[in-house]
Amino acid sequence: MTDWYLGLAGFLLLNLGLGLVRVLRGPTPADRMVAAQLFGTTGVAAILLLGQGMQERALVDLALLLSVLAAVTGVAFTRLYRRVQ
Amino acid sequence: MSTLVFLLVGVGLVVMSLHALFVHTHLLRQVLAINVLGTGVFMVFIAWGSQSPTPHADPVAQALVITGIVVAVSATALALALALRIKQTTGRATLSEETEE
Amino acid sequence: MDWVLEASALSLFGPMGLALDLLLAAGLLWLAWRVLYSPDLFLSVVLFISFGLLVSLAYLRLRAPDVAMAEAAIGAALTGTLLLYTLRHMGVPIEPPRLAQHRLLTGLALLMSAGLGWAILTMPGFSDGLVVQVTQHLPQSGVEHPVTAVLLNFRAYDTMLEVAVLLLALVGVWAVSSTELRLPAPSAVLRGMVSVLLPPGLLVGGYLLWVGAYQPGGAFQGGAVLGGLLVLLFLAGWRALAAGWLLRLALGAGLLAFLAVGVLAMAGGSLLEYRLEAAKNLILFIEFFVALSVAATLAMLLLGRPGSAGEQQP
Amino acid sequence: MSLELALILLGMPFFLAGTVGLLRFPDLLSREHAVTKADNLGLGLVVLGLMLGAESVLLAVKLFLIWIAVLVASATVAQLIAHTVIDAGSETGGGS
Repeated sequence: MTDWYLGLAGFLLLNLGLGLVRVLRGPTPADRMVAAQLFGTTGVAAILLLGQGMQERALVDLALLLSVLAAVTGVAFTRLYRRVQ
Repeated sequence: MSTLVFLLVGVGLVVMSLHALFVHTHLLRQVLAINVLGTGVFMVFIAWGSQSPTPHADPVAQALVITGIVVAVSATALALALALRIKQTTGRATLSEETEE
Repeated sequence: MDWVLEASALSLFGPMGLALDLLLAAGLLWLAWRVLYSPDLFLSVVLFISFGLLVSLAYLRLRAPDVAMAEAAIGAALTGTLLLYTLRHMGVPIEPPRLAQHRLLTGLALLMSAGLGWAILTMPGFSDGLVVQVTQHLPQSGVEHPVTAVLLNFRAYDTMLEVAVLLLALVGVWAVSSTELRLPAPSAVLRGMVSVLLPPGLLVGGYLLWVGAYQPGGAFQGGAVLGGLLVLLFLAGWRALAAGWLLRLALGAGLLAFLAVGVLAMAGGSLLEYRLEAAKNLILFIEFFVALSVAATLAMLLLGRPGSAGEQQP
Repeated sequence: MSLELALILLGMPFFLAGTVGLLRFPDLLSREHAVTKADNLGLGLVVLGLMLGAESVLLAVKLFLIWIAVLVASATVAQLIAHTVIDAGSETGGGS
């Protein structure tokens, strides 16, 4: 069972790695930011599975923390990088 | 094995960021390099402390690194504010006098 | 290398765990390389945010959930926001890295990595002296979670001074920054999201603060969550918060509470030496105010000098 | 295989689909569409699976809260990023 969850967490990590290709390619800052947002969702899922695989309940709290703060950098980007007319 | 893997990652991070710190002159890049450098040191600490026989890694190492992370972010904020001020005052994003036009 | 065997015997990770670790390690090193050397600074900053999340995952693998929480909240979210903000105001889109004396430095770096690697591989075995000490004295600390016991009791001096360092850094930022955060009017969607996220966010922050007494969590993790929420509030246009006296009071509250408790404890012993029966309450008291201070300070670090903005507005 | 694991496994293709969409779709808005839709469904299935195996109500509530918070955050940020693009044409200022 443990291995299943660790394996699935690894699968999600690989997914994140693929998503990074889009961060690198861009071409605009907005493209990079959208790809980075992937880390919010997929990262939370990976942490949940890792927590299940490692029998570590505290990881749910970490996922909770991440989900609440998932919007911060994205919002900062859209607020700061919009042209102030 | 996690210990060994991440100890070496920590070494890699420290070396890479030291190199970057010397090579780059742009202030923001230097701040980034210092942040990665700190992360490398923290990683070595935690990896070493993960050998603890307790359910979680060595609590003293964890406490030190938590303190370190908070101090790092405040130092980063101060460095960034300084960098911004330097840019506004001199028009340059570097500290060196002669490399720029 | 006895200690390596010992460590692997301890861990419950089989080959799948090792594969995961190697994947993470490769990702970390590759991301760090791109963060440090990509020609586009904006790209570097975005990658740094992603790097923070991977670092947090690495701490999880190393069984350090407390550190993972601090890294995820502070290292990734707040540092990332600070970097985005500074980059925006410095306005340097693309700048090729300057490779002064490239060859020589690369040689030196390689030499150093060999030296550091050697030093680490030949380190004397892990000594659990401190761990044993902490475990033995845990019942006398007032809390059940060892990391919190170290932070708020055994090494409370360090933590108190750290809270002071945070405050000093903020004073420094105020002293040198002349810019203020200028933002366009927030959209209804953004304000809506913030008002939806705020109540559960406050709950999570308070929860992390509370459970720190007996499981991973605590003042810094809870405070960082609250700080992130404050940043969201500022970004969504609730700027008046920063000018108010409430936030200013919160800035100093942690240090004041720490000092007050520390000095009061001197009545029975020496500075910051709590009596056992009062320890838990005192620690929670300090943690509550430290969390408020951490939250307020982290958010204000981003905001720059609040006075200038407040004076112009009616 | 337990229902718990089955649900989680069912969620995995959605993550892959989101990533593939992110890489293959031609423009920002359709990529956003791919990422937000697919990943949130994937996370939903993972959360649902873990909720089935949760040993306490508190844990189940936390898991559900995680899903809702991510849903709200990702939907809003996607909308906000889309707007920076629509408002400014293809250029958003700042980086390259």
